[in-house]
Amino acid sequence: MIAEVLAVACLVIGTAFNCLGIIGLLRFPDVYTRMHATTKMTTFGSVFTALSVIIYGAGQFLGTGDGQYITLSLHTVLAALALAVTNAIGSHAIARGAHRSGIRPAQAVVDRLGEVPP
Amino acid sequence: MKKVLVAAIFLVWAAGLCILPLLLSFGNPAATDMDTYFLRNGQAAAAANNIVTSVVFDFRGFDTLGESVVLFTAVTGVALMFRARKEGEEHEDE
Amino acid sequence: MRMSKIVRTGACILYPLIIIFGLYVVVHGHLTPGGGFQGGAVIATAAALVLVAFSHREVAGMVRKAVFSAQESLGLLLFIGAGILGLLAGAPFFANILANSGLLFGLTVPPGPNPGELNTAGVIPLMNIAVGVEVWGGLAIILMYLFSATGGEGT
Amino acid sequence: MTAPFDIAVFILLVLVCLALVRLVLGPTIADRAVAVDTVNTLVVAALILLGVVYRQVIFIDVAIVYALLSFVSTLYVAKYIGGEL
Amino acid sequence: MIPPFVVDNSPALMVIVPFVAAFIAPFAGRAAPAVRALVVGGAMAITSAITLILASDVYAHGTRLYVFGAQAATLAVPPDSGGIPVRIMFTVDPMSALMLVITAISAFAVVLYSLTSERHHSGLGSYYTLFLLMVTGILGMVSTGDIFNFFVFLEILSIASAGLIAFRIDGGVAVEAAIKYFVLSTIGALAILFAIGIYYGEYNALNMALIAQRIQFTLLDQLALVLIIAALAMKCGAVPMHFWTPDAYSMAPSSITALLVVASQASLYGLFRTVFSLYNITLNAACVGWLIIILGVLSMVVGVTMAIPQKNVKRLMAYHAISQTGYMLLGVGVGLAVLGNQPLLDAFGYMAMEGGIFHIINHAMYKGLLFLTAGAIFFRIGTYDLNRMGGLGHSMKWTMVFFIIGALAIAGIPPFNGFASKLMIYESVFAFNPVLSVIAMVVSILTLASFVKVFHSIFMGPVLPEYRDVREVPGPMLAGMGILALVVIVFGLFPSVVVETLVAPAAHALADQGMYIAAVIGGGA
Amino acid sequence: MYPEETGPLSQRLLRDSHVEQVNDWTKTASVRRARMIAYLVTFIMALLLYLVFSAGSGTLWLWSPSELLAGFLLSLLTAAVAGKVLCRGKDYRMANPVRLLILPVYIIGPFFIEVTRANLDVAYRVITGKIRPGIIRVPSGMKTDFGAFLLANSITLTPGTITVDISEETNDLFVHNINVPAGWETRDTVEARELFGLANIPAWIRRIAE
Amino acid sequence: MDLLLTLDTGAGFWNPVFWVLGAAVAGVIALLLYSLGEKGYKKGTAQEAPFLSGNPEPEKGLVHVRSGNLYWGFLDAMEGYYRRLVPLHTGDLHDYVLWYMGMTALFLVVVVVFR
Amino acid sequence: MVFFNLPYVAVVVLTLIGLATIVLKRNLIKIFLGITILESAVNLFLVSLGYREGGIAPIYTNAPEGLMVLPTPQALTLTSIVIGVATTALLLSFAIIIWKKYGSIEIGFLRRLKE
Amino acid sequence: MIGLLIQVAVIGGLIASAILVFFFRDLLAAALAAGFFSFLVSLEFYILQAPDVAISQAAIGAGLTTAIFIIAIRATTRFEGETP
Repeated sequence: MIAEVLAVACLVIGTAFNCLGIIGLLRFPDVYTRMHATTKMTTFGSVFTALSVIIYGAGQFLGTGDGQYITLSLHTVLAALALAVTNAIGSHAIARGAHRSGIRPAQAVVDRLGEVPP
Repeated sequence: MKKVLVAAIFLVWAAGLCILPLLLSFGNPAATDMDTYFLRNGQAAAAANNIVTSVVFDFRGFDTLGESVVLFTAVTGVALMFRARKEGEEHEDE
Repeated sequence: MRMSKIVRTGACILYPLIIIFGLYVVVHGHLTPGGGFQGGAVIATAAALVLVAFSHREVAGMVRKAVFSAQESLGLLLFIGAGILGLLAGAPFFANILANSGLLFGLTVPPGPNPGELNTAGVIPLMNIAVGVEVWGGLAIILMYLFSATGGEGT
Repeated sequence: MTAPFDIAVFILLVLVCLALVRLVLGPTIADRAVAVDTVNTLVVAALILLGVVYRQVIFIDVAIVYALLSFVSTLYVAKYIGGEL
Repeated sequence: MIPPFVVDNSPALMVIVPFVAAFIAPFAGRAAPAVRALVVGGAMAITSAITLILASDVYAHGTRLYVFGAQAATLAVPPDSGGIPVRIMFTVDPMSALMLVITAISAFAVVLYSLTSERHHSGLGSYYTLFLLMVTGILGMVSTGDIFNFFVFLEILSIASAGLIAFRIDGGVAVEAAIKYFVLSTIGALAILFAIGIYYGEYNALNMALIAQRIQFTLLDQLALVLIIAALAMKCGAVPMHFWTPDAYSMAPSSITALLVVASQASLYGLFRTVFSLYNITLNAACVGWLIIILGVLSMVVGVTMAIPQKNVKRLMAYHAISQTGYMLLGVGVGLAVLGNQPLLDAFGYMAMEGGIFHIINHAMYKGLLFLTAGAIFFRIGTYDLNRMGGLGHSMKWTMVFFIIGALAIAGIPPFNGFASKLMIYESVFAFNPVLSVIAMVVSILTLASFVKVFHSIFMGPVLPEYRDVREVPGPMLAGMGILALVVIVFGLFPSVVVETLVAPAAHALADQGMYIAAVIGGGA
Repeated sequence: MYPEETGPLSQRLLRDSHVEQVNDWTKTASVRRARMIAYLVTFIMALLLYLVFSAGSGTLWLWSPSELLAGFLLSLLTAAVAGKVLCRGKDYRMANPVRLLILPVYIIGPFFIEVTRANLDVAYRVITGKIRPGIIRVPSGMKTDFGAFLLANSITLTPGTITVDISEETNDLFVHNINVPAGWETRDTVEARELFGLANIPAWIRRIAE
Repeated sequence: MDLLLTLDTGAGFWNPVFWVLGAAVAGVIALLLYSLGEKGYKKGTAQEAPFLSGNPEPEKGLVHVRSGNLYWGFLDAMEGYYRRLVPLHTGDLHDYVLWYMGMTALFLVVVVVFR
Repeated sequence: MVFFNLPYVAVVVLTLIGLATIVLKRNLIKIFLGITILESAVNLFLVSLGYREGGIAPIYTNAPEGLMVLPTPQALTLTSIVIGVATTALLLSFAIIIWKKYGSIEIGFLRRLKE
Repeated sequence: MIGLLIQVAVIGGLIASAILVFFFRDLLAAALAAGFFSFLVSLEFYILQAPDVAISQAAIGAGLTTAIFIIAIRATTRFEGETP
């Protein structure tokens, strides 16, 4: 019972962060700030939804003792980890590519990378 | 003229394909006897939990061989395209 | 040209992980979703990852065309050999003679779920592995050939 | 008890459709790549939740494949726009 | 003499042998080119032998079934399945056997020829691999009894052909032809897959005999029929969709072009199989029959008239191939148009179908021969341009003889095989509709005129100064052409034997749907 | 853009040992030991991962025997294929199990707190739209690739900052900051510690990776 | 024998024996004519050079008739037909695909209307 | 009623979009993208043919028992997907060669073969 | 009911992204849209209870095909109507 409440709570948090991420994607002025909003907030949100699944699986396991819920939780953990690592690398790669292709950050107060000679 | 023809062709295609959602009902196949056989015998005959795999590799294994060969053929074709050319090989033009 | 150090390190770390996951998908083909094609495609994506992260010169030592090409033919020969196995036993081509025979891969299973019993299903695991090896080699070699056309240093 | 998961999946899919707007508008290719990357993340979350909805443990494998592989295409795009491919 | 193991498993061995050879061919070439030639030539010879064994067995004992993966090779319907075939099977009836014979002869001659003609090119490992796969694709297409398996072999054939058409990548034009061919054939294959999905959704069956037993010709079936016959007519080069044919035929290496002719006949086979075995009398035979007849007439006329102004010899021959395809469509279309009417069928329908089917085998032989001679000429002088040829008859005597044989055969001049089949088509079509027969004769005359021009341009006249030291092509190439020429002459001299033994059973097997269903399911329609 | 890595001869040989240029004289004991360790690390990693994947296959907690055998064989295969890629002749510090044990602690503990805090911050900025972006230079102080990788990913996953680029020689990070605090735009470099609020992330990473 | 070799189509028949005999007779006649002409021919005399009204003999390559020149009359007579037909072969992939799709559409209409 | 046949509606729309991309766009790579869309449409069609209302995936697991969806279309779709990637790879390599030789991948330039 | 809504969302996205593939003049953007399309197709397969096909489509359609397209765009040209 507690597990289910916790799971739903995590689900709500995750979905809310995902919504915020998408709003940021639509609102922010340039690619870097959009990336701030999306790649990390949606990662965070998705990890939270995964967390809710993990908690749900753990609760079910404790309730029923069925081995498949362990598999569910472990696989979800792996999916969440893979998501976090790949998203971090991917967003870094996009940011680097964008900067190399000549997109300068909008409204920037400082751009140290632009000063480095290529 | 050509635009009208293209539009007409697309209209006929659209009309013809619209038969699908009108006549085939989704989620309720008309006949299922072959698949019932697979679902009933798949695990016992092929000893595989995944009935799709037992269909792919046992009941329709020959198709799968063909499919692998398609991939092999495509790889060979790509290799043929990017092969190294010999010096003085005869050219064939038009 | 190669990508930044972060991507390279990440690719190095993810490469074996993706490979082992692909192999997991391959050998569990008859128990869970997946199989030779899916697993082979996953492993080929690992090769694509290494190809994109490193420069042509560095990649030349990690993945080799000849190896992939041999893998491809070997996988297909293994696959067709698994089919010929039936022919040799007096059954038609592609007969699953190993299933329920009690030999290796030939355990008789009760109906219902049986997770973790990899040595069932007769020739299906063999064929899965063969197709996995073949698709791994095939897709990776397609990528390598296409890469050699991008005008950079030759692979 | 899977109703909340179901609703969450629906919300995530609506968000996917919203991300499509950025794919349309995105002035540069990098914006579009960011949109696609976001969609990957959301779809993985949706797949995990759907796995619970359908009560199938094995469906999570699909999500792992997604999470591991979708970023490869992102890397290709990034390498292209960085002018390094 | 022949071990029973081979006879029993010949449908499977027919596919296994070229596959295995194709998989090891790229590596065989690493050791030495001679090893590769041995592997490829040996594999092709074995395949041809097995195919002929299978065909003779089918002609002797009736339709052969080979069920892949069943407990016994002929066990089409498992006992506990409720009377339906569930596995993939090869259903080799006399019509399939006829196509198998054609493929075996043609492919063997072509491989003999191309082992020499392509000697100086790079990428030969891939070339032979694709060649073997292409032959296997044709063999599988014509012998399969499962409609999805048909699609898979069609794709093998398309991809291998596309790769081979683009073999000479230097000019880029060959690649252009390959793109055109491949885009069209991919769209066609997807249309076929769509139709397969429709059959599956309606009848939950993929076996052709089972579909044939259950088919009802609803609106969905009409859609599927249209998708299939349009795609296959496009792939065999019927006229309003023939545009890819001259491009691909003229740009492929000549030996491949000879095989592409067989491939287009295999598509034609698929078309006939769909119309006759799958639908048979459930469809409005007159309507679809007339559709095919009109396609055939258009192909004949447009093909031959477009051939006349051509200056590229292979392009010209490609247009003639379209024109000859029209004859087959005409003959079999007439047979289809009278399908439901037994007296008319007996009067001239079977004759027309026999003519059309006989023309398939004749066309594959003499058109293959003609393309091989064009390739031989190119092998020596390096051009296909008719304006730059002349006087080659002095130096390439054997090639000239083979060309004459092929040209006379295609024009329907008596001692050669084209005459026999054309005669059958003329007479039976005359009974059906005299106008069509007259058109066919006129087309035949134009064909002869066109080939007189080609013959004059290539072989007659004084020796051109730049071709003074041209020699005859090497022996293996001549042997390849010689096989086909021999077949042309033998078929021409003894047409009644061929018709009695090969063609008539094929035509009856095609027209008799009940026999086909009974052979597979056992019950009969 | 960047020059190829240089280094002592032995290191370069180690790094390029897969290029089939290994002559007899380089096959010293140390090289062989390094390779052995590389394969071992890959093997253990793959085996662990495989066991996680196939957990629950047997009765309740255990693995079925066939799974264990398959895991062993497949890990060997993975090691043979990917051993040269995972450890490119550089560092085997991560072979130390203690470091591997710290990693989950780090992820669940300080890192998660940091991410949560910063996510709330960015949520606030998304809603209000108050941003002050800029790219700053952060000397990472990491000597190994893995350390730089971990730090850069930590920075990227912490909302508000994103690693745009990394200097190949000095491992300096260029960090895009959504809200550059006042005064930072004039500073030449900013210490990595200052990017994080509560926990000392660089110190943790140094403990793990170096 | 006769039965084996005769292809009877109902209205006519085809027997290779007659044709072989006819070809043999024609060959004999041709051989006779050929041997008649040989008698007066002598090598190395003016008989070898063609008589061209005193003009010099052209180079062998120049007397070759180009294939484009053959049948110009036929092509000229059929010009209206060719003017319509040849431009259809545009070499454009779109036209190829459109023809295919158009024919499919036409078939669909025909088959559905006349079923 | 038609409204609930949503996947089929999607199949029809996607097929038309794919065909339109093939026929109306003049860039080779765009045409190939159209072909992939067409392939996906056909795959979707096949898979949705086998769906049964409330069915579960055709895999015996610990999940609650129930009606299983039909396995054959999924097997066919697997084949079709691999064939699709093979086709795409070969087509793209053709396009690259065309770019090298012709300097353009617009359809209008691919017209050396005509008439 | 909620299942139907999910279907509507996925299919709406599917059709929208296919239309985007049609309209983008930038081939790279079109390839990205095709990748997007592949994700959604895979999701649809998943919803139609075909996990095997979903994995296959995810690995091949979304991962490799996009990569191959991008390599091909790099080797040829990025914008429609471009000639050297």
